[in-house]
Amino acid sequence: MEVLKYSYLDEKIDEVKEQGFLNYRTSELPTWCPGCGYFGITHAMVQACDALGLKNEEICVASGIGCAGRYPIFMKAYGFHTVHGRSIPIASGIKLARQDLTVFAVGGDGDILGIGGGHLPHIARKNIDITLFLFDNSIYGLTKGQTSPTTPLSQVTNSHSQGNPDTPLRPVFLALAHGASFVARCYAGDVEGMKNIFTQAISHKGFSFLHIVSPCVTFDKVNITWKRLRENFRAVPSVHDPSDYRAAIQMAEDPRPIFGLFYHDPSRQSYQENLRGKRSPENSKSSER
Amino acid sequence: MEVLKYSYLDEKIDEVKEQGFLNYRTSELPTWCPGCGYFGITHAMVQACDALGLKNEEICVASGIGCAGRYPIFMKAYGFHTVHGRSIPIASGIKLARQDLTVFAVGGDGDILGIGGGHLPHIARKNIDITLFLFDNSIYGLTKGQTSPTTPLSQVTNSHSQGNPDTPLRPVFLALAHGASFVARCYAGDVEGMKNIFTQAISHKGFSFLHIVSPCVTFDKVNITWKRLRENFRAVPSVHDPSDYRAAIQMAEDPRPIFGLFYHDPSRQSYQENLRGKRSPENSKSSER
Amino acid sequence: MTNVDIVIEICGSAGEGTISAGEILSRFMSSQGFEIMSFDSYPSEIRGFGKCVAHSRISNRKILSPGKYADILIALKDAHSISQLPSLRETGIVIYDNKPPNYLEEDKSIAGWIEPGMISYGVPLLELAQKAAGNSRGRNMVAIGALAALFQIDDEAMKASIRSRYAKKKQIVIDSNLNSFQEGFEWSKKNITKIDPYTFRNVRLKKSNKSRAIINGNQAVAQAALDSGLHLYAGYPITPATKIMEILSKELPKKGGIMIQTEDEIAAIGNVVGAGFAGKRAMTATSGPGFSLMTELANLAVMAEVPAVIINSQRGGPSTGVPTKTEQSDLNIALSGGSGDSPRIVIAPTTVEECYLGVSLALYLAEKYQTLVVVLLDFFLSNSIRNIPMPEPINKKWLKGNIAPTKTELKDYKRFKNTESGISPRAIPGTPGGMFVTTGLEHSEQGKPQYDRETHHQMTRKRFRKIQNAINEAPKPQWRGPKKDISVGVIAWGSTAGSAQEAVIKAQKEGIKAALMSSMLISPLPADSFRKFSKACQKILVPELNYSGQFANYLAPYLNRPIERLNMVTGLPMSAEDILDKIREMAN
Amino acid sequence: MTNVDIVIEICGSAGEGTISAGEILSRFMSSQGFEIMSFDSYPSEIRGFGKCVAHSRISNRKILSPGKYADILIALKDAHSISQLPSLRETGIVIYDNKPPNYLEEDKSIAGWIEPGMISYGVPLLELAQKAAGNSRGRNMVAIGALAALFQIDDEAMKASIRSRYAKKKQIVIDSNLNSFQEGFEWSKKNITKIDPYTFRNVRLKKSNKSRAIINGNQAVAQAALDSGLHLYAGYPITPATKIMEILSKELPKKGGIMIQTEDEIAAIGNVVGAGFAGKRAMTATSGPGFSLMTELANLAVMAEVPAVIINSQRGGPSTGVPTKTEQSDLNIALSGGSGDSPRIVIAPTTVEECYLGVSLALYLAEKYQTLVVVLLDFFLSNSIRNIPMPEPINKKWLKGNIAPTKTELKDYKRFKNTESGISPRAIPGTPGGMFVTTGLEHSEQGKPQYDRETHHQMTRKRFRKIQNAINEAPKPQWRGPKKDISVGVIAWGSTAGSAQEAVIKAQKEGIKAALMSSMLISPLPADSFRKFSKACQKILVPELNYSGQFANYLAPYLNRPIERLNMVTGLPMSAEDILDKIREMAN
Ligand SMILES: Cc1ncc(C[n+]2csc(CCOP(=O)(O)OP(=O)(O)O)c2C)c(N)n1
Ligand SMILES: Cc1ncc(C[n+]2csc(CCOP(=O)(O)OP(=O)(O)O)c2C)c(N)n1
Ligand code: SF4
Ligand code: SF4
Ligand SMILES: [Mg+2]
Ligand SMILES: [Mg+2]
Repeated sequence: MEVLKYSYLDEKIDEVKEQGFLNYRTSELPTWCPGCGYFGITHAMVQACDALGLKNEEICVASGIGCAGRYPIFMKAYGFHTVHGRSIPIASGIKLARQDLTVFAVGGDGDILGIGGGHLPHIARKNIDITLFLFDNSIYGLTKGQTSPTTPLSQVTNSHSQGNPDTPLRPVFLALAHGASFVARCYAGDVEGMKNIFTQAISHKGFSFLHIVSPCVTFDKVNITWKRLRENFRAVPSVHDPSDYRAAIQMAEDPRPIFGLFYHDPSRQSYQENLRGKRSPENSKSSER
Repeated sequence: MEVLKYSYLDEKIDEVKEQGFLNYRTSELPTWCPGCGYFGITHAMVQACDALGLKNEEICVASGIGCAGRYPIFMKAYGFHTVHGRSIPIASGIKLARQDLTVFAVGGDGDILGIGGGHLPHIARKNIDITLFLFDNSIYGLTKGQTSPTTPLSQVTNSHSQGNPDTPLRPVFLALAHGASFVARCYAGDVEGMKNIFTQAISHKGFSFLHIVSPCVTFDKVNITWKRLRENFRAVPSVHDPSDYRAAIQMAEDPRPIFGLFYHDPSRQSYQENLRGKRSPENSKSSER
Repeated sequence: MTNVDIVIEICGSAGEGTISAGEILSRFMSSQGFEIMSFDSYPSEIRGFGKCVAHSRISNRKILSPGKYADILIALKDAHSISQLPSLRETGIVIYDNKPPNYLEEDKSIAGWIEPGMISYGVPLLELAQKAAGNSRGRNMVAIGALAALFQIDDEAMKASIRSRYAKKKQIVIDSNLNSFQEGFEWSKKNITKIDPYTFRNVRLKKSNKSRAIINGNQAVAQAALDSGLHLYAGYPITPATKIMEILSKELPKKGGIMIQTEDEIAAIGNVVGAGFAGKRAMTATSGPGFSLMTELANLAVMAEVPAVIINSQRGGPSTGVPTKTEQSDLNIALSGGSGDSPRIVIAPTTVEECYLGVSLALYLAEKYQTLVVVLLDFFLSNSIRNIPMPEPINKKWLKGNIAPTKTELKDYKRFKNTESGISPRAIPGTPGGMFVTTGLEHSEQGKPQYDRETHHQMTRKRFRKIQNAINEAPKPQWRGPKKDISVGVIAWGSTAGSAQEAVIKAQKEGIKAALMSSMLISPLPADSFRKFSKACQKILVPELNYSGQFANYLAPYLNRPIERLNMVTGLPMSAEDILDKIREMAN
Repeated sequence: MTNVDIVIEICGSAGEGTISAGEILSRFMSSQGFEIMSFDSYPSEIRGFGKCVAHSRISNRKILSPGKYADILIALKDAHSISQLPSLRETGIVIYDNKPPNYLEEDKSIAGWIEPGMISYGVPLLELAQKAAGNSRGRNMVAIGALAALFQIDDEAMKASIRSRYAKKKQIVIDSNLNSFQEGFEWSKKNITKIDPYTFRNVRLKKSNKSRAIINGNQAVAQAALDSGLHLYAGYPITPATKIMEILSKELPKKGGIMIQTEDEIAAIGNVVGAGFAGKRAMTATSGPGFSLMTELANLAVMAEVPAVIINSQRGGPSTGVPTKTEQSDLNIALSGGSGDSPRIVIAPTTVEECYLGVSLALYLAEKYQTLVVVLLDFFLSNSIRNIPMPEPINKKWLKGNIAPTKTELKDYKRFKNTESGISPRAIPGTPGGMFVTTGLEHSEQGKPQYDRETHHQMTRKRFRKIQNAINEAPKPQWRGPKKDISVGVIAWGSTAGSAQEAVIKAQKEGIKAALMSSMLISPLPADSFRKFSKACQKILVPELNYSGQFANYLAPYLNRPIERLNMVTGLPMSAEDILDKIREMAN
């Protein structure tokens, strides 16, 4: 695992070109700050598409608004930079219309967990076959450094000069609680690791939730920094069985950051399979009453 | 536990009058169908207010739209029948303005988990001191019998004549995952049990989540019926320690319906305590990174 | 042979079978060859004892409006029916429950409220129902029986109708309904001396009418969507639009389409915009509160040039408002809901037939013009039941709207090329070499975010310009009546147009030079037609079911002249009589 | 003694210190006693190399508009500055980086683009910066030094300003900025022969100006809220409104209030409506996309008669649009966003002072009239920096608005009593005996849901009627210029009014009988004043920063006459010159 190597991709453009991944990049230079974690994510996405041999024209990327939301502008595919918080419903609409397409939804922590938070439970339980890339920098980047739903308690931000009073949400735990069928956490500094998980997530037939922890070098100098992430990085233990829901839940509760594949239920039917009548009684994580 | 005794309160109006609980009722006759579970909930709410000796004018009830949303019209208090899905933000606004008031939010399963689902995580993590009564009949009652976020898989409804294709959400599990500090499940047929839990919930300083399972006798003749609920009723084991978060989570995962107090963290600071600077480092259920 | 044009109202409490009695009556009359226009009003609570009214106009000639006054009122519940009396013609007929005295509460019997000039027939509805089936439930059928006896309706044919209505029920239900009918019929034949002139016998009826389908506006919408290649319906329940979703949930999968019920209206329009982007026809239906929530994403469709259709069936507003009453007060947000300058196409059908036409047109225009199309219905149109002939099968041309880029265009592909028409060739995902990004930000011809002054100015113009041509594709505005020297020119829209037409015809009969202008296409406005009409009129009247005169305000900058307004917000459709009164006043 | 009225623009890439150089310049000029109006434009990306322009108008007399043409352009980045040249006066001055040839790319040097008539001064910005501090960062300060040398600005005073700007930084930062300034100053003194007439010396300045606070529209909004008893601010970040939240997050708690950052705009307006119901002053601030999302709950405030204030700072639309550019295209949804007929109060401040006034007024009117008040700012007003005197402390009367029920009224309390004024006494939760329920459904005087025709009609009228009196409480519309025989009457609103005023003054100087009408209160419209003005005018012009002429359309039904429009959607404020051109054209 090499950290930061591709974090400022465009300075490495020749190197990348040699590797051939530019197939999936447009000529637009990302408008992200040098050192932003999003460069690494981009690089891993490109590599995963390459590994899967996806055709550019069969990829659709829908994103929200934010630094993360800019992603489709830099990817050679059909891209839809939508409005704040709505990448999930738009991506769902695309997939419902066109099963033949590979559909990604991209958004920041504000986008997916704040304004768009109401959509997450429902795409998870419906199990619509899209891959959600949550670019989580624990801050509102594009609007210049306000508290987000994952900003650590007491962190000083531009909207909370006295420190954030709100307990942050736990994205992986939520995705599991909502019944997502593929749940993983990635680290933006680990391109190889991301590539592997992205490849699995994209291949998964059903909703895949990717919580990608990524530093905002401009608006968070304290908490989610490259340095601290590197120091605290812990991988999901190799003994963990991704089909073990309860174990996944327990890991998600762990206060220390764990990266890797938490949960994968390959047998669960996707929304469209369901509609086509292949409904099975066990096709439900619903436990109540 | 006596089932159905108060389920059609207005036929028992004299009886109720004798008991004195009419203090908290307006002269409006509820427009609910005879046999609707909401009558029992109403009766328990009234008893809980009575048990706590709340002054009518210091109670504020904000509700959404739906059969459940009608509740404030029948309660002698300051009532706000708002719009669909927004009882939580409105109730929060009331409490943020006026700490001296006792504030209830009331809504149906569509209201709180469907259209209003985006608000739940945030009031839970902010721990604003209101009591949320989720009247869950697993159906859209007022709009005449469409699928709701808790309708069981494959149930035939007016919007899914071929059966509901969507895995239902698990309200108690979600509330726990969001970090709510008081979480319980009640049964609309058990007025005494509801009264007890409501009393504790209202007394809790912080956000209380009450998942109340209630049959819609008009639009669900099959799944969430009085008969089936009565037969399957199981109480939270008396050995359960409500401060044990992990145990609460495990119970919430149990596929059989369990009723009672799941989780209670009396030490967690409410939003307003937090703002007043009494911030403690442990004041967080946030486990990730 | 006589002509018939009779309005019957059945009035009772929720749960008394008021609405189903109305339905049986309408279906029967239709099967006999009458033309019908029926409309129910009911409270928005599921139970409770709110007032229900089943209103039917029955005629052997073309019906343009529901009719303001009833000729016959069937009072199933006295308390509610008393408050319905003002809607009864001065010489109208009341059929009421002649209850034994011990059932009567003071002042609550309608018998004491009937004005001189009206005719009342007391029938012991409750008693007969109890006799027929042992309970009070059959009162509605007893009343229908009395109606049949009094107005010479063929009882056997009516019984067949009742039988088919309850065909799926248990035999005992069928029997008790039939028995109740029979009791009412026989008792009335024997005991009532008819002293009114109304009859349904000896009417000249068109055979062809008999086989007409009975359909309301919501059904017409759903049918149009099914016939027009809809692939995705995404929706969230809300009165009065829910039924569209319920129908499509059954029917769309049969055609390979998908109906998805979403968590809220935002997700619904999100799904629609996503599917539109992906190249499939998609729509949602809602009412005011849901429409409000959709405006942000609706404007994304405008900005990103993605097809999207929203059916908005208006109800009383603002906020939750009056969910089960009709109103035309969402025109403002249809025209400009959401932030910024966001041109879109707005279609307002004026009849149930036009609900069908309008939705097919909407799906076509959205695809071709790559933008948002709003179709405005209202509670009345959604629920107004007609047995009209369905319009011709959809215009074939309307089934394919998208203009794909050519090979040459794909070479240096500009998804948002600022063409003369404003329409840019649109590549559908999956098209090799057509990759582009679209965004809700202002953007260059390539789709790249761009904020300079020229781009925003030019692209704004493009978005406004491109929809102009829709004027030439939509049905022309209707100008009815004289072409010049008009004394009162009525401009009406949506469901009010029918009443306005009836009013204009009546005014003309009274010698007033009145004319009507109406257009199903509201935006872009076929301004030339309206200006021409305006020039031919001494006075202009815009009647509409809202308080602030939203359509009149919309017309003002086009017409630059004083406009008289007739605004009503009572929850009821506007009647021809209301408009006629105003025309008379203005003509003086 | 001379008069000065100079516009300076500094143009560079994001991250080159363009904006901070502008800020230093403005603060300095203010401290010297000049009046300033400054305004920055920048891309909406955090990084990237987008174009930034710091624009300042500096004068010893009253400034009404930002000025269309720059007199002096400081080019920090040639590529961007070339595209800025069209904004430079024909006889303007360019100060540019006289780079050594090896740094030059073909066609990218601004020197080759300067038109005859313009004056250019090349200064080796990069070289001097490197000399001063060893890196390129100080180029902005070198340029400021050159400016000071060329236009006779007191260098010591300017250095004091730089020092105080960076007071909180490390000494090395302060020093390198000062050194860079010094290098620029000295080099220019020595090497440049001044051939232009501009100077800042010997100007008659008011002493009192020196101590004026420097404030932009957003700061004025926040200050007004703090001074007017705001208890709760609930908000969600969005350009250009975010700053209001950030200020209140710091300042409100000091006054015992609460700032809460919500999960979205729906929750924000929900919190505001809740707090309003509970009897406290509350508001939120947003921009178009967020405002769209708020419209459903905003209309609940209208229907349920609950005070709520929304500040909407407009940016380019539709959809995400042009987040960092100015526009006036949210008027439509301010007036009628959300479903149904929903009357509300709309206030559009025309200056930074009026931002203060408008927000205090809004909080008062919302409380007194128990309804929604929308305050429309725009990107320009939010960010336009002035050193104007703050308005008098708030009108004391405005600090208390609620009318509580009397003891007698509480006996048979009708929360929604249909009084003559339309305002009903409002009990605040906690008041014994005042319990009521309010609802977004239509309701009776008691607040009970009620759907009959009379109730909806009467209550709709009540809601429209009650806000009418706000006309008498808001500042009167401003009529500037002649009172009759006006040849061109300009009606302007919001931030465009300042430019319109300047244009009208200039037109008058040219002998054109021009006049201006503007009103901070947009809804209810002080229609009488507008009608009177209209009657006095031969022609009417409505200039506004939107494409569809939203204000002109809004006026049309009141004025019933043709209205000339001037619409611009370039993202820039409208200039006096643009309006003047149009006035001239119309006067011919
Ligand atoms: C409806 C709406 N509200 C607010 C905004 C302003 N806005 C743009 S991006 C953003 C948040 C960005 O944060 P996040 O989603 O975490 O993305 P990041 O920039 O951190 O990648 C906000 C609030 C908007 N564009 N639309
Ligand atoms: C924005 C909006 N969308 C839809 C509706 C229509 N509507 C009213 S109640 C309701 C759902 C009711 O279901 P639930 O919340 O479960 O309450 P219940 O009636 O079952 O108690 C819906 C969809 C509305 N009033 N507003
Ligand atoms: S602001 Fe933060 S998230 Fe946005 S581009 Fe810069 S470093 Fe990345
Ligand atoms: S429809 Fe269902 S939830 Fe509504 S009142 Fe009737 S029984 Fe209760
Ligand atoms: Mg973020
Ligand atoms: Mg429900």
